[in-house]
Amino acid sequence: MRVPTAVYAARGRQAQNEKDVPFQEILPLRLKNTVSGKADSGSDVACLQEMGVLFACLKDNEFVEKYCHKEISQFKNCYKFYMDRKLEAKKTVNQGIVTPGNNLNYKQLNKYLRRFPNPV
Amino acid sequence: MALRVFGLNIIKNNRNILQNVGKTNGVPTNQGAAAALYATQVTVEAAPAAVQKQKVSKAMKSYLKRANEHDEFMKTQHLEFQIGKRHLANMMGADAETFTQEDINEAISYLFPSGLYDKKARPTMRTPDEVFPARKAAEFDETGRPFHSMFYTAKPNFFQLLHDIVEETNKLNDLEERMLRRGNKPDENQKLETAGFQLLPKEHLERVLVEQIADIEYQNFSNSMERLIASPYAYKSKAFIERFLKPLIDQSKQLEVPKPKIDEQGRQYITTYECLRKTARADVTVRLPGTGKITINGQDISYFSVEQSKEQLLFPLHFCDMLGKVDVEANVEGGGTSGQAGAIRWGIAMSLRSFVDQEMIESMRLAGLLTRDYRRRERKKFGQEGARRKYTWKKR
Amino acid sequence: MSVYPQHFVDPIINKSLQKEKAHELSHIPIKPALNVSTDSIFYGELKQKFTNYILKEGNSALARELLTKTFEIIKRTQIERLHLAKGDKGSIITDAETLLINAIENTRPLLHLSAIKRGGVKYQVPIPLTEKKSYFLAMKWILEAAREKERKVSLPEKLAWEILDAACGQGRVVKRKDDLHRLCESNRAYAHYRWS
Amino acid sequence: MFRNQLGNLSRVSSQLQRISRVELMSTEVQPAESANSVINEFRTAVTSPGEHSALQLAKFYKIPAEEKKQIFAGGGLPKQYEQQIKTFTEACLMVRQPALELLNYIKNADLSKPAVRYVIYGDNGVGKTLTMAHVLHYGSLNDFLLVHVPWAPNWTKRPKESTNSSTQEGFIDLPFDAAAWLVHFKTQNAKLLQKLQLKTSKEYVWSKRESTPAGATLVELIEHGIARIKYATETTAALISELKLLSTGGQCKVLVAIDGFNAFFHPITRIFSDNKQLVTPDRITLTQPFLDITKYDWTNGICVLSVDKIAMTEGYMDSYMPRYLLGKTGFEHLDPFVPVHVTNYTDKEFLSCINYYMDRHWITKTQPGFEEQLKFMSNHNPYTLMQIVRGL
Repeated sequence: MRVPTAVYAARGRQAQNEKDVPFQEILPLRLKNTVSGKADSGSDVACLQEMGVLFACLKDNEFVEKYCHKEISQFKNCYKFYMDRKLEAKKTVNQGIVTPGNNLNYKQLNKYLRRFPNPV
Repeated sequence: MALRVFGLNIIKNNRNILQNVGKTNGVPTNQGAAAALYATQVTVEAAPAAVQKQKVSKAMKSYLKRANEHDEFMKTQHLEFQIGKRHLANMMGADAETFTQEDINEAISYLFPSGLYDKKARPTMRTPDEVFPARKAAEFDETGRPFHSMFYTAKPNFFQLLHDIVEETNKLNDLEERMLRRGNKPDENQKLETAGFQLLPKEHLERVLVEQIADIEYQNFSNSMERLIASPYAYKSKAFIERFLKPLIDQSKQLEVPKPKIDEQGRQYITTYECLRKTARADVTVRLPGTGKITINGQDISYFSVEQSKEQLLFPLHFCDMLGKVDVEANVEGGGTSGQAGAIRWGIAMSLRSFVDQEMIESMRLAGLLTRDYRRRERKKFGQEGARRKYTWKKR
Repeated sequence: MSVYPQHFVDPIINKSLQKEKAHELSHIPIKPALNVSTDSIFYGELKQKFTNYILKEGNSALARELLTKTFEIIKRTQIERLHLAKGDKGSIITDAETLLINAIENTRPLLHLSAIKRGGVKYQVPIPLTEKKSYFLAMKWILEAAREKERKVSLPEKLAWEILDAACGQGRVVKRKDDLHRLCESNRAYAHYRWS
Repeated sequence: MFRNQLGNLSRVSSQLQRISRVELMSTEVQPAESANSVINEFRTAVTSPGEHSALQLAKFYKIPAEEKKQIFAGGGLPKQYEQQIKTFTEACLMVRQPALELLNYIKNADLSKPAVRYVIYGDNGVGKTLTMAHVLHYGSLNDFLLVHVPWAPNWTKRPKESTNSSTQEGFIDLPFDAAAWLVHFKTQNAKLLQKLQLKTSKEYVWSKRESTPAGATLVELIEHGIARIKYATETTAALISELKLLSTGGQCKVLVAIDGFNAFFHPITRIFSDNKQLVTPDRITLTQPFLDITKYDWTNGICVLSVDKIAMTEGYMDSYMPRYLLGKTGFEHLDPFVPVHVTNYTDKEFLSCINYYMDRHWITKTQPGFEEQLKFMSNHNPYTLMQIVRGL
């Protein structure tokens, strides 16, 4: 429920008078035509979990690889999968090419926002 | 209202004149598959002279002037072409009336023989329509109102094309929806065969649409075309897709295989001349019922002291399992050991083609044995010690 | 192979591999085969790469000769062991190329440390290795170990000893790999600093 | 039947002209080899070269260790072949056509006639030294006195130490090489010298205080040469002249075997005389005795020599033919000699060699069709095959 300004009058300062101090629009009062990519990137540190498991196994087998083949292959596959996905994204998603049906990353969004910019 | 009616029929007869003229001229490029199915007609005829002096817009006036100049130019070109054709017919002693385009080509290649590698670069004499690029017909009537709804996108044909593609894709998606609801699958054996085809390259598409396209627009075109082709019911709109697919040359049938000749002892043999690699040049003869003997410039395989070069000669023979069955004679000069070995290897591979079946030729091609190795020594540049090496940096 | 346009494809020497790709490559032109690659018994993918690492100043004939001598010494030692071995004669491999491959498999590292600057401080962060890089590191270490020798010992001899050691899991190169793994393990805490 | 075939062959070899060579063509079918003498298709159990015949062609036979030690201690097999013997833990030689041909000549040679000289020639790496080794093995088993120079170019190319000869003026003396050769001769013929008890015919005065009396045994002469290295070359000269006299006297049979004989006729050697000039071979004291033993002025002996392209290659030798390698003087020196051509492997020999390598675990890559590849790469040449197979 909005409190009327007159209530604060008793306690002191009067609100500015529009005519004396005209409102200046320092920062544009509208949304930008682009979306920032900071939120998307995040720290894409891959296979942290597998690396931890691998180190644990190596530690208790004194770094003899014969005993932790499973962890090693898991770690390798995870990294390989990560690199493939990154490469594939580089070709399609990061170029802004839209594949219908899944959500868009910031580059694809910007492509459309540029086509329908906010009215000035 | 009368004016409007009058204006309309001018436009109508203007259009049907343009249409029928457009049809006769047809699309200039022979391999371009696009027929005159577009909304805007592609023609070079100007508006008929019988247009009364109406309130003609400035744009139309300037267009008419340009169109008339173009007509004059084309008319003179046609005249000159006819006269030239008659002269040529007389020169060649043939009858001028029945002198077809093939006869002209033969006469020109006879009178002006040229060894240029590229056929397009050789002297030719073709009709003016083929030589001079087609110009767009009037895109607006004399009051200045454009015919095409997408005129103001500056590339009406191109965006019309994109519109058609999306329309086709939506049509196929609805069809797929209906088929799924009814639960039957797309017909497998009618599946569109895209392995041997490639989308029209950019400059080719520009010639078809008679409009200049930007790279990004061409990218959009190929993305949407690929999505259309990828849909399971693509074979339904096969006609539409075929118009934008260019057949790739089938690599395996590319070079015709020479027939082996018979030598005096009755053995089949093939000689491949001009086997080149780096600066080496070799002539290689392969004789079929042989014992695996190899002679290079009169010496046996020990002509090559480097083991890697001997291995190179072994590669094609072992690949086609002809090691003990074929005799090879090669005389090679110029170049170094690896250049000469590469030349002979290529020679042996090319000669073996006539002794092995088609499937082995294809696997030899996939192994890279039949491709000529163009790599040459990179030239030395001034200001550098060699092709790449720079002079040592001296402080003082 | 910069002479060839973009759409040319690398050749495939192995016949079984060819069968899989035959259909899609039937319309695509193929680059020529290198003058090093053949399909004979003298050619091995890893062997060729190892020869290239031995190569100095473009003298590929010498590099190849050194590797042949190394294989010869490996074979001689293995055959002598074979004759001396009383019991299990089967376990001794006399094929030098398989021994080289085993040696490289045993010395391939999984991850490596790379310095990443975070807040003005350089941290040694363990990063996983791609397959190509791990093969390269294994071969480079073996060669480095072989080149740390006195003058009177020949390279093939020392290389042969290194390969034999590495193939059966001991020796300097395997130790170097384990040290790297230990170091990575000790820096485990900084793992999430990657690509800050 | 076997007997009479040998008979007519000896008649042929006696009026043997210079060039005519008899191809050993066994027309009738030989009796099948007895079961125990064939181990498998590339080995034979017949270890004594005397009985080798066309049946054992292209098969490996084993030389017993002590015989190998006795004959080839001082050299005679190529260095790489020695290494291979050590790795394969057995000394095996392949029975080949030129060796059989030579053995056949020697068996049928009429020792009363002057010594016949056989010259082995062929391309690089075809097996000349191994053919000579095969003959040497035969010689030592059939109590021939072996006068064997393992590799003549050693003396002219890399002498151990060269001094001026005290007796002949302007000549070069190779005392160490001579002493080494005497040791080699002693080891090879130790048993035979013991048995025959050969005596020196005349008295040799080395210096004022030393001399060997007339009736001394050859062994003493050799011992003296080895002890007093200064006079080693004269002792070899004396020994060889004694051998010639004894063999013409019929007391012993002599087999001379010199590998790389054309080194003695090469225009220059690598030895510098005092006035810094390259010495010609005939001015080396050690070559003199070996030149006159290869003359035909003595009997009851056989000379087997080999000429080699790589013997003295100061320049590039463009052919391996004896006339070219020996030069004019060498050719006239050896004039009535029987050339024996050694060629590359035949297909049968090639396959048996590969089987032998596989049996000794030396070839481990046996994908199908590898023989064809090896045949193509090595061009049937034994040496190149050995070089290629090292890396497999």
